[in-house]
Amino acid sequence: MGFIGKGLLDGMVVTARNFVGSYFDKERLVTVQYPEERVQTPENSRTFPFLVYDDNKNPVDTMRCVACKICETECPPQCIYIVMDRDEKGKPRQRPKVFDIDTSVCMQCQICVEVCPFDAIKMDNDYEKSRYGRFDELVEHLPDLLKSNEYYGRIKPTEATVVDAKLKAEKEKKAKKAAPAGAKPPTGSKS
Amino acid sequence: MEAIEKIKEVAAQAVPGAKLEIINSTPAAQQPALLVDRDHIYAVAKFLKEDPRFQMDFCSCVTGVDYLQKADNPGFIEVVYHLYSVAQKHGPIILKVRAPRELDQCRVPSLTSLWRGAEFQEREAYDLYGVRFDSHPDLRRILMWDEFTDHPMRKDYVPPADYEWEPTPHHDTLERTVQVGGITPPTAREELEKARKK
Amino acid sequence: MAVDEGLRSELQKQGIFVLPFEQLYNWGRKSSIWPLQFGLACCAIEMIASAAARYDLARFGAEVFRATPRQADLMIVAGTVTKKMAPLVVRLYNQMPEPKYCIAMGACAISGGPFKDGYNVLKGIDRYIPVDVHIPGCPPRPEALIHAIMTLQRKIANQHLETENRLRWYDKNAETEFPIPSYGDHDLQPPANCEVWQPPRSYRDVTLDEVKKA
Amino acid sequence: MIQPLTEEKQFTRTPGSEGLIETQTLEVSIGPQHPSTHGVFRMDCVLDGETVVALKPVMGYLHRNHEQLAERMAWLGSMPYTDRLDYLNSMSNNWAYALAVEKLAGIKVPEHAEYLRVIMSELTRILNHSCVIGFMLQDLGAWGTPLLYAFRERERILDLFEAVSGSRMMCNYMRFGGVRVDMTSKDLAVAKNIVSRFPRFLDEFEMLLTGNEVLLARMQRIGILPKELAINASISGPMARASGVEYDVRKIDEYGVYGRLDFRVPVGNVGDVYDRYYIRVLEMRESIKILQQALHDIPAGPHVAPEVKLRNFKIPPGDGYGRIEAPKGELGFYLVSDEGGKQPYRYHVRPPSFINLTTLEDMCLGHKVADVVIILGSIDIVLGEVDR
Repeated sequence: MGFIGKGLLDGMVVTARNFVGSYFDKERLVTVQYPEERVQTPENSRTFPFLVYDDNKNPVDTMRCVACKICETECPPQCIYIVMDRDEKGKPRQRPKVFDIDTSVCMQCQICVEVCPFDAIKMDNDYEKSRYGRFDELVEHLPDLLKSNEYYGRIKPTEATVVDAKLKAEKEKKAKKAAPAGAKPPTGSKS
Repeated sequence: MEAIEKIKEVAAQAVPGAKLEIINSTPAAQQPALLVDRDHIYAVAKFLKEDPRFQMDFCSCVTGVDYLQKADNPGFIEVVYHLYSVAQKHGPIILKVRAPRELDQCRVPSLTSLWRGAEFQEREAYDLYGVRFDSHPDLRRILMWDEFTDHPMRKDYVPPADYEWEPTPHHDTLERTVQVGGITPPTAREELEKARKK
Repeated sequence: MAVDEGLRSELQKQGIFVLPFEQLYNWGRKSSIWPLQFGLACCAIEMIASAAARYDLARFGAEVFRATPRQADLMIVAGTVTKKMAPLVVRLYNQMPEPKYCIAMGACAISGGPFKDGYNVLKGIDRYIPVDVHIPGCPPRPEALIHAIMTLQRKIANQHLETENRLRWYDKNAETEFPIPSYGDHDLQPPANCEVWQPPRSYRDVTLDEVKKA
Repeated sequence: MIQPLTEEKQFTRTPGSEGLIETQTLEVSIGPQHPSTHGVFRMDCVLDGETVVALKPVMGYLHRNHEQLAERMAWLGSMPYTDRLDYLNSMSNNWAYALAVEKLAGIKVPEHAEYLRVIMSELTRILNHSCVIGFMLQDLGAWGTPLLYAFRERERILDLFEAVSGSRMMCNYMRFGGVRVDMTSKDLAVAKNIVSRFPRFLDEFEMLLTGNEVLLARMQRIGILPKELAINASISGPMARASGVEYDVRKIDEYGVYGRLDFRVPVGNVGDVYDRYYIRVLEMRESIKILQQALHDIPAGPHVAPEVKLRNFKIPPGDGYGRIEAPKGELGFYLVSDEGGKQPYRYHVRPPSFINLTTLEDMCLGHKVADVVIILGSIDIVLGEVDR
């Protein structure tokens, strides 16, 4: 306890320290001028899911998703909707015909990414998604969701390297297995 | 603190006529509970609170659980009290009391006069499960609005059909859409019919 | 437009700004959006964070969070709107002076979000009041809110005083008060305001051929 | 010219019981849209002049059916929902749920993961307490300044959370048997940096607030909660400790690795608003002590128990209750598993701030209406948790 008005003076000192300090101390100058400069989001940062494909020339055939619907059942808010693609005879084609994610429901929990056995679905880090409309603009369909592996490698370098190495090893293993078996076509095994 | 068998023995001595039963928890959790009949729950709770061996002065958690009718038993609402002791720093002793599921018979004595901490939690159990706590000082709905007539946490509660349109419907939402006559994506309708055929 | 674009930019270099009245008016409006200080749930914390030092919403003229709807232009519905709360949200929106705007911030405000299957959660505030900008995310980052404010500013800048696209305020026949739902026995009555809420009539079924084309 | 009041219009002075002007009590509903109710909370006050003579809290404006939704989905699916309970401190909510499930399923958590949990949970406590003090001061009329300082520090901690877990607020970080991702050495360095610099901020914060005349005048002897009532009304956390109840689940249950860490439980003696403020400051200092030890001692090892499956996780039938000391008090989860055990049959949250509201009326009676706001602020409620 001190003299009358000490609290006021102390408050002034703190304010002055912060004001003057902001000219010298970077840590006191915190404002990020958002549209011009951005906070560097860390690699782990996540917003909404997207689907990875491998070949830029042929995104549809090289997407990793096999429409196994694991993410659809595990998604806590049930915002994923998948219909498997079938050929004329009704045989499943191991890829989705419809893959919708309702971003207006998605809670960005990353559980779809964790449960996916094929490393097909990953989290984006784009947050500028304000739209005027709700249904047409916020429900993402297959064309909006497909993004290349290079893009994934660009936004999450560390994680992507691990995934790429893992997939490559798997592919080699499969090739080795397939070679002695002969003409047997490789089947998409569920792990 | 004593084992649950000992507590049961002591409580049975202290409150003559009380029907006590031990209910086991999951094997790993090791939190057996004491099931008390409705007429003696207050006396047993009062004993546990006042007996110097237990001194259960802190009623941590009160909640209801709805067990639906199964083949061998008619179903019941269970109210669970978790008691701890701040004075002796031990616990928990778990008390359970059961009441029939029918709304007019679903009554248990309130323990609010023993522990103020049970006041809001008992109101919540009344709101969500329809358990009437006799001699509760202020038994009103706490979470839902006053005009609401259902008890939504009961397992047989049917939510209102306010469904209209969803881009990614699933399971019961899909069923409800068809009932209400809302619009579903055509592919979703196909899937639903296929699932029904199975 | 009386002044031709080339001349205008030429004049602008000289420091002379020639603007139609409408643009000046809209510039004034869009640079001083006062939001209603009204937080519902988790997103409200991010709303406060965007008004705080690091993101500093004041740079967009939108830092004056008013505690009363009578002094606010913008309602940021930040968080889950429950059925118990919905009538009050509509009443607050009715009490705001025209021209007024509404941002649905976060999944819950847009559609009920992760909680949409619950018995007490309204499946989107757009069932009762018109929403101008939607921000998906749970919760959206403060930058996303700022981005939404910028989106809203763009919308305001393109509004007219007279033509078809004019403000609701200048349309004598337009609705400015929205009916407030009442608490019913099982649900809100009515469950949606049909004049505002229009779910899409058809569903775009995307095929792989379309993807290949795109 | 002003007309004199006619006979009927004249206000007559009818003596009341004490010979004064007869007055009426006034009912005021504060909230649900009110800047100082910390969300959508409502208090129905009955005022006699400016003095509160009755007060009933009304909640449920943010009742999001968390419990019912959790009963419909797998055990793991509820984890991200627990983030949204007490949305200021998602990490400790995660821990409480994970702890309850681990208790039911008998999962042993690797030591490394336990340390990570302690680090995250204590950082959350710091974050929560500094924000709450900011909000409390906002209610007092310190419009913005302390809150802005608190939020500046919060951003630093959130940056770490984002780097580790991927999200600023809704971390969804913990898993049954551990945590989702390990902290890298870079993250640990950032955490150490935050911990080493936080006392400086706290000193500055205290210089601004503790001992300030206005603060003392507004906070001391306001909203006193006696010790006996605090225990009887199941009050927990900093609020109970401010009333002199020495009870901290970290010390009692010694969950995680708290048994090994050296820290003190600060206890108040008056139980007024000022004690509740100061207990939080002291708790932040203790948290820093815990963090320093945890960051120093953290052993190497796996960050999640390898035998725990992510999908098709099942729990044998039965029930169990797990609790932790969350920043707001005792946060517990009561879970019942049925046959099949794929999803909870009953999932109940014991929300500390909901139960701490029980004595709101007792604390407010006899005080002025302006004090009600600060008493509510000192309880530290988050509506996501009160209503669930």
